[in-house]
Amino acid sequence: MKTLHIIREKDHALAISTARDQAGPASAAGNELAVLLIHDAVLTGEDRLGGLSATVTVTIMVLKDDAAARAVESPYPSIDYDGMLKLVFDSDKVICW
Amino acid sequence: MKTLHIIREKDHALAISTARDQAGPASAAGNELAVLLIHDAVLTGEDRLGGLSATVTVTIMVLKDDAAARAVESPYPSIDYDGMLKLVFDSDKVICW
Amino acid sequence: MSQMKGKLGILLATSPESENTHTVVRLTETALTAGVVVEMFLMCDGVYHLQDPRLAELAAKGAKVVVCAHNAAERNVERKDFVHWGSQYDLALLVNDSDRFLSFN
Amino acid sequence: MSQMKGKLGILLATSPESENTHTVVRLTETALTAGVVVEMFLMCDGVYHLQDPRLAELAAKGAKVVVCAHNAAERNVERKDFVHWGSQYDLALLVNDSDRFLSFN
Amino acid sequence: MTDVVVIIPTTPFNTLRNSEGLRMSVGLTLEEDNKVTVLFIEDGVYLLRKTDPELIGSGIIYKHLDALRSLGHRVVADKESLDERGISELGTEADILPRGRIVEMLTDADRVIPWQ
Amino acid sequence: MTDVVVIIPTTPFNTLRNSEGLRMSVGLTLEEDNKVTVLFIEDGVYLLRKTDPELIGSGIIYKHLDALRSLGHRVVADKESLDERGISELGTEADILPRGRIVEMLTDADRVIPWQ
Repeated sequence: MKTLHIIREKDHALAISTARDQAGPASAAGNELAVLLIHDAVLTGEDRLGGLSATVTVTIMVLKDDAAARAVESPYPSIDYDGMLKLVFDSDKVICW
Repeated sequence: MKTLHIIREKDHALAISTARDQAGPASAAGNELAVLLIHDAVLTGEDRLGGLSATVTVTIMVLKDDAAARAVESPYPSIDYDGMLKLVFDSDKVICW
Repeated sequence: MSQMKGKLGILLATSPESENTHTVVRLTETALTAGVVVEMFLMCDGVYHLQDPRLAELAAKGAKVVVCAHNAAERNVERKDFVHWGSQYDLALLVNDSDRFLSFN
Repeated sequence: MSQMKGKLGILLATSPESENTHTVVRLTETALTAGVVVEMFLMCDGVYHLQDPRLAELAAKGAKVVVCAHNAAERNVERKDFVHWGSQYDLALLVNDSDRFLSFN
Repeated sequence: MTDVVVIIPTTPFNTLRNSEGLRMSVGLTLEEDNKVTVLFIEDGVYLLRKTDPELIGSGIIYKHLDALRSLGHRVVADKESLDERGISELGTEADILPRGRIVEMLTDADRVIPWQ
Repeated sequence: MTDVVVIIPTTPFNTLRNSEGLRMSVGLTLEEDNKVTVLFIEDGVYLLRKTDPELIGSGIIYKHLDALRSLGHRVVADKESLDERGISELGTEADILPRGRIVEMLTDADRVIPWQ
């Protein structure tokens, strides 16, 4: 099962901690996790997202325009709206924080 | 000179740190500082406001209805809208955060 | 982009001042182009989008736009032709029958 | 309350969804009763107060209500009789000539 | 059955939105196939105290929660959030769950609507 | 002379409000007796990078700042906020001041408008 977290605010503590907990050792093997940073969430520091790697596969991405508008050269791969739509439908569950 | 800080949000870091800095040893003797907590700021913890006492006189108050609506029994004295209006005009400067 | 199937549900509960509007507009346009059915529900300050030309354009392109009539009425926002004058029941159905559901609030 | 003198300036830049509205209404009523002159400036989502009966009541009680016409126009908010259809110049004057100025945004 | 969780994470009354989010939650039960849970977490737990929103012209809270429960839906509070804020007495009923169970609930839900 | 400080403390573009706050700041200069300072602090300093709001349909930033400066008013950034965020290169001009000076500025101002 693949869960997508779309995060809109910088350093969104509850969203990040939820994703981190879901990525933790208690989660079922084979689960996949994706995080898409949009809006001011593209400014979220790498240190905040650091815990997001564990027993499940985690992919972190940013929405291209939203990062570029903020002069953010993100360490994460960027996708456009086509990619965002595809990601939403490729995931089994989506939470838009 | 008396400065009034009206704070609307819980744990408003910038408002509290500004008031704390103004209350610090660098401030001119005789200065007075008042803090009025309204809206969800009535939930601000005492520990957060703890640093607000130094070389100047600091008075912390809450707006009565706003605290009561939230079931907050504040350690600070409460005032009503008459008191708030009077406080605003008794202060030389007001910042409504 | 290749054609996709399914229905995307969107909740928009913020005023046009929010960046949510831009994202919802762009994502909806992308979805409609790809063949995805889009239905969005406006509530709270989101009902002010009845006065925003961008939402009228999305409706013209094929998105179904439903508004919480209660929230619109209490804000004295006028009814517009491009929206369905609905209720929270419509949101309850949308949450249930959409394939993916995104909340912007 | 004993009579007071002076002019209170208020900036209201949030929609009626905010608790700011309640506070501004109560404080303005209190000020008017005490003999204080109140002038408020509505901008950003604050212009949606033109559709809110509480602001019309404050104006009826003697508060001067000025709106940023630019923000109202871009939100397609209709002009109302109880407000002065103004500009940021009015805010510049109010910030300068009020005795106390409170921002609610 | 569609399992819907509405998350209420913000302070009580700076806007009317928390009341609106609860009105929405009640509305979500109108589709009988929806099973609704309202989750109070972080500063959202302050809403579970014996509040009196009428005092400040704000929207109702308790009636919505009563309606949800009486319709067989669920009101949940995060224990960690309550403890951190020293809240031991609630003005309304809620199932108090540890964070681990909350995360499971969010993982299992078909729809999650974070409100703010 | 009325000394007015407008504080911009929030992240750049989640709403159109930062652009509006700067439009307001320029507007405040229309009364010649007002001396206007715009203070970027906390997450507000992100706005001083080489942003491109048009990409996301957001409001202009730089033009307002250029107007303020050309009219003889002031754009200030809090050094502590810049340092904490690792921002060393600005896309526009600003006087970078230590926090102590910022606090003095706020204490001395006749009017402070915290924007958000």
